[in-house]
Amino acid sequence: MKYAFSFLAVIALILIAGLGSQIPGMQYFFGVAIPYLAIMLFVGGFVYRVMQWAKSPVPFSIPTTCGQGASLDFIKQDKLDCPSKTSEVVARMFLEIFLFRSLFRNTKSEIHDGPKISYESSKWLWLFALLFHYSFLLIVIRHMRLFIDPIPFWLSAIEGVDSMLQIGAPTLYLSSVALLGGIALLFGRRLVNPHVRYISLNNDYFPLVLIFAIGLTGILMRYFLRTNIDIINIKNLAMGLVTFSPVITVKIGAIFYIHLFLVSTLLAYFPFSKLMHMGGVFMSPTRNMANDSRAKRHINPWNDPEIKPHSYAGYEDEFREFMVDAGIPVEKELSAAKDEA
Amino acid sequence: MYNKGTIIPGLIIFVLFVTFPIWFNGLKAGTLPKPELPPGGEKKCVMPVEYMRANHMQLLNEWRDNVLRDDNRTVVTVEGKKYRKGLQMACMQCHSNKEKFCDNCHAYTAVKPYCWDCHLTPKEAALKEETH
Amino acid sequence: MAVPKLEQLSKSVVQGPSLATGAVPTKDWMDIPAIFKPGNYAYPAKQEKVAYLNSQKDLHFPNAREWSPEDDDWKLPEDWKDIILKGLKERLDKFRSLKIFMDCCVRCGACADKCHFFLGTGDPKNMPVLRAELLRSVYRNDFTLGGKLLGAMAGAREMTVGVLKEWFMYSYQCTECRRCSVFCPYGIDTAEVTMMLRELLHLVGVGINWILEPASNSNRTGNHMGLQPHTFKDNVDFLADDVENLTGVKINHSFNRKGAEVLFITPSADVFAEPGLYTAMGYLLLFEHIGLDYTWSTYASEGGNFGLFTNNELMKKLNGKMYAEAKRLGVKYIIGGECGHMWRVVHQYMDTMNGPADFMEVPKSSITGTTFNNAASTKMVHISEFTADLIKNGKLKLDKSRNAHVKATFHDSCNPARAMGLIDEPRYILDHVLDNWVEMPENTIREQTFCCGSGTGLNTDEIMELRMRSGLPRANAVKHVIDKHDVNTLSCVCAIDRATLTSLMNYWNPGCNVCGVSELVGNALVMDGENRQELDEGLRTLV
Amino acid sequence: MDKQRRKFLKIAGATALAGIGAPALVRLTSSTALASEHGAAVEGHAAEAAAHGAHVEAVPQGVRLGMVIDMRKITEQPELLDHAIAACNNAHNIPQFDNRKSEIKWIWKAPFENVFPGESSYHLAKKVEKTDFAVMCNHCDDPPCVRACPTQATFKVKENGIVAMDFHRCIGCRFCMAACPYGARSFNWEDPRPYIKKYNKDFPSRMRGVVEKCNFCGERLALGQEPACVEACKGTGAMVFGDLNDAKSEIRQVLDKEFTIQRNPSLGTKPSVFYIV
Amino acid sequence: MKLDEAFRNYREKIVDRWVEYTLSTYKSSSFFIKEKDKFANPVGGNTREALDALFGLLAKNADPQEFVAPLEQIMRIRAIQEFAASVAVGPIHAVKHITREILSKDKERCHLVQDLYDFEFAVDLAVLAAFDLYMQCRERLYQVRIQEIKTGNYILTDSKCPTNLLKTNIQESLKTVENH
Repeated sequence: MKYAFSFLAVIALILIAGLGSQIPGMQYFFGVAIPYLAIMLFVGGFVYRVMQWAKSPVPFSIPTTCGQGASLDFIKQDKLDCPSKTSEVVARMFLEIFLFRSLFRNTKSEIHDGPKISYESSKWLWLFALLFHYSFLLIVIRHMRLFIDPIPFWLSAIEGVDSMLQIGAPTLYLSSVALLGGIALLFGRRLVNPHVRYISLNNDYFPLVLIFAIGLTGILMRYFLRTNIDIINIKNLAMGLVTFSPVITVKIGAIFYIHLFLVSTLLAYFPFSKLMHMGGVFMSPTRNMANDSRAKRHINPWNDPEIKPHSYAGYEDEFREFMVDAGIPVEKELSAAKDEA
Repeated sequence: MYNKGTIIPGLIIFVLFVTFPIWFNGLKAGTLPKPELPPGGEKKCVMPVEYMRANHMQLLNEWRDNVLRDDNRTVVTVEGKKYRKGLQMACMQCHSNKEKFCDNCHAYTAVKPYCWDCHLTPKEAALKEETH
Repeated sequence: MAVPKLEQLSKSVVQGPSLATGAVPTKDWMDIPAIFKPGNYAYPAKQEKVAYLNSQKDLHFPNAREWSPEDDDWKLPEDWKDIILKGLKERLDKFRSLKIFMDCCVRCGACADKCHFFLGTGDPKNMPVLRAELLRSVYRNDFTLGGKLLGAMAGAREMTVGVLKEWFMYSYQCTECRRCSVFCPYGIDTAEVTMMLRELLHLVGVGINWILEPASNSNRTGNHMGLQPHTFKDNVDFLADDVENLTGVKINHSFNRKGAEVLFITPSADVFAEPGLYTAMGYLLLFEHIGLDYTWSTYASEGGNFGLFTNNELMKKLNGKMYAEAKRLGVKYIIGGECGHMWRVVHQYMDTMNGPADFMEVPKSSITGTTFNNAASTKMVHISEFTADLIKNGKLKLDKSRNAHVKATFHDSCNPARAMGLIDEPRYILDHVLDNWVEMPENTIREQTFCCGSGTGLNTDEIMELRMRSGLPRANAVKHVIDKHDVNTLSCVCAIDRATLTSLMNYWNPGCNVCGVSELVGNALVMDGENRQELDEGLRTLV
Repeated sequence: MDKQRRKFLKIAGATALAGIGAPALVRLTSSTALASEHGAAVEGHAAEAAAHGAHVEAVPQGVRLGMVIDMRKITEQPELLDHAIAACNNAHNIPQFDNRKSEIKWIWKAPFENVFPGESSYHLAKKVEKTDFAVMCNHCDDPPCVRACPTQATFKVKENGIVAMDFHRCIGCRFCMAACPYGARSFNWEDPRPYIKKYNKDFPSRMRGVVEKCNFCGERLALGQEPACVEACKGTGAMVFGDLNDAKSEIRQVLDKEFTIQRNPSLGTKPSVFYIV
Repeated sequence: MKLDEAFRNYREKIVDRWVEYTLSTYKSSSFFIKEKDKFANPVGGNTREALDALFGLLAKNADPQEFVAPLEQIMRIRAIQEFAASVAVGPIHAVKHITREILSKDKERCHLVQDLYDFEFAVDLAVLAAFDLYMQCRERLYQVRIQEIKTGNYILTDSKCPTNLLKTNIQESLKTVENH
């Protein structure tokens, strides 16, 4: 029961923060020390991991071509799926990163009487993934309101759009609903779909459960467990953190520390887990290279020029007699070769 | 390290994005907003201060439903003074300066309540009373 | 009451419990060992072949020995584990792709049902994601912080002989066709993973004969078949004679001729094995038709490159002959015949490994005047590009009715489709040499094409069942167009396809021929001064 | 009973035209029968009608607020209606637009043939023809707008039968406007604030994109006051407001005494506003 | 003719169970069962198609000759998968048990179970035919192997020393190719 372990782990984290933050003096630990540590691990770890990747070269040009490449004038190139210029690569990567194009590619065929085949797309995974990632991004951006002052126009605009439906007070964020919905579906898929369940590891369930718990604690804090949740105090702490002058002067509800601790865990966990796909998606050589390897020479830094083919001279030496017999031109005539020998 | 030309700028953009609050604020934490207390000198609100700080929006919502939907328009009494439930009719009676009382904190936390789309601040209300 | 009886029905009384478990495996995949039985593995490489390769300069094929996958003891070198882990470290440092693919997979499952091996066998370890996990679990254990700290919790596991055996089993149940990569949101390419697995296995002397023997042949004689120069020449001469018999046209071809404009290289299977040799006859007719100044080479007589299926060094060494020969003969550019993995090497690796080819000129067709800018650096043009250009410029006299016996469909070979983007050129040619031809279902062609099931050196007969299983998705799609459109010919641009699809069709869809696109071109060409016999089966007609 | 039959035929024709099937016809006619029964009761058969009505629907319970507009009084003093409208505008911060499209109407004036399109206006009494009728939301007992509202922004107050609106919830879909057969609802096409002449600081304004209508002065009733329009006509009896279910109320006295008509009763919405013509 | 009607009514249910049972002999059975796209799931798709057709034939007591087409569709697949012959053929039997079970659960029709003799006999014939087809497929597979050797592919691996081969083996095998 791999997913059960993830639940236990997250419950343990919640207990640690919930109880720990109530011990006098520990607020500073949970409110300041842990977040600092987490963000340092996140940024440092992320940069470190990307640098580690960058240390290895891309020896060969190996784009996966998903359409017709650039060739003759009258053959139409599929510029997005088989890019040959940097601009086309950028377009391909953009669609890949922002619209998850590869996941969108799934098609299913159905045979009808006739027999006729029709195609429909099977795009649930794509939809859930898109929903989840975009709401996550929106939520991260939205939280910036707690970290910056004065708040720029665009941030208020995002906030406004996200709470467009004006449901309840404080207003319900659409992104919160989308995040929990998306994550529940991604999680449910891992449980219900037998082959996805079979390939899933602990480290697939854990981030899902963790992010779900983060969303849930956030919602609880915003709408339900409001005791000692005064956003002014919370922003004061957040602003203190980003201006390196953290202060905790007032009592803040335990739910806030739980939320913060879970976020810190996620940040610290991020660079050392599969969540690094956030950086990796930019660096995948099968996607971020132009299919121009015949038009432009790609350089492999560790290419060993000393590796030479079995030489023609050696080949001719071995088979000269037969070659001459068969009338195949040779570099050295039989007699000359013999003379040399 | 290979592909420095794209990876390093990429990482810089990433770090700038993550540390956005730090350089945006320029290490200035800004001043903590302090809502102005009622100019009329009232000391007591319908609920304790701590509760109001955290829950005023929920209280207003509750009132709204009481008044509009449940036909429960009971009057609130604070220190002997009676108020009809309602933003304009109760809250703004004491906290008559919306800019200094409400907006102060709301602007600080990017909360844009849609109350004022319809409800009139005392200032607005006064504006068109005079012209008449 | 009825259920237990039904369960008994699915158990073999004679052989004991079969692989058919009757359910999704309840055990975790890490706990299911790979079991080798006759028919599910390709024979290990012969000792002398490994020793020969190891004796070559720059090559490293240690631990040549007699061994069998069925034995418990694979006679691995004592420090095999160190060798593997060191090899893995070295490759992580050499290939960014490997690092990224090890780190980024989120196990979303998008690839799971895209692999023809999985679709044909139902073995979960044939899901691309799990195939990669076989390596990833070891990588996590020894190269990541999470794996070191949390072990199995983080999906890590110790490198053991059992894991090694699993690697052998599943890296040779992958044809590096890249179909999974198309659907992966990060473009994770199982082909890259499989290549690394195979490289690592070679470090401890674990390889299969069907790859290493052709590779050593190729190194020595220039081609997989081990054909020596005169034999190779004889074969081509035979084909030229056949062409003359059939069409009355004398073919002028030459070998190792210095000063020719073009060097022509094609997989040796085309000049030797059926049905590839009809394709070769097609080449001969085509070049004769346009009067191309070209030469064959006996030294670089192999387009294919089994080095791709072993390791980088061997791939480079084998490939080097193409440029070496082009330079020696002083040709202006190279034309390459129809082949899948050959073109993967030529397109994505050759210039990088053995270039720059500055002793040649940017390919420019002397017949049409077209400059092939897409091959400006590599200086090697695909025969389909070359032919399509000829057709476009009206340089070929074609009579579609000569292909009246053919009702074709087109199989996109994995490498041209997914590693090169050569998809529409062959179709353009087919449009001009056939009256009509049909496409197979949309999710089985172009970049979504299903592999023949026997690529990457797996077309050996000891694993025939396995090949039939993995080829089922392809054969199934062919069957659909056979039933619906009476298709009788499966055309392709790949020599391995021509060999393996023939067997595949023989089993699944008897009566369906396999041919190269150039064979169909050869069929349709109206030659000057021809004295053509009644060829109701085109170049295949027996006279 | 000639009159009743005529009505029945008319409805049958209307429903046939509308293509509504038989069951709907039965339902509609039975409820109209009730409405005409009401009319009959006004004609002086009160006891009989009450007994009759009890068969058709449950005995009315609780408070149901309604209004009688005595057009005879308004014809005599047309300025009464202007006062009533002005009072309403002031009380509810209703904007005054110049163009008709943007117009916001809670209580407004309309000619007889528009108010009672079902009645014949052939050879109408000259005084009726020339008088503007006071029109407002009918606060129907069975309001179609409430059924149409997807967010329950429009709802029926259980305690007093007012068809009320919660502007906070209105999403501006305008389904209610389509549903209301009396055109009693207005949509804020523009921001109303610049067009409000004078603010009532105890009442909110509305924002762009919200539908609004007469609320029977729910906020004034809570303070024990009469609706603004009724107050504006105080002492004239032009507008009488009260509980339709209270037999002793002033409005019932008027209804029992006078012949009244309702707007388009055949639709079965059971309006709460009655007219003495 | 009541049995006919029962077959018609229960066809979908019986075939579903039968397909499910047949596919459950695979490791990733759930994928094979769930995925309905015939091209994305050839094993499941063909099994479903063939069993449905076969059931139609069995139920109407068709000429056993007609069993061949659908049976071949299945046996061709199962013959090359890692099944013992008995397991490869076994699921064809299963329809007997499934039909009995489903009919006996229906109170109104449980008496029909006694009339199943003809149907079950037809199933037995189908199983026997399946054995034949299984063997034919295996035979075919060996033919394919031999064919491959004949076409010359084996030279890739079974050449010994190229120089030795030169004069003897290759020339001989060349001739076989030419003759072929």
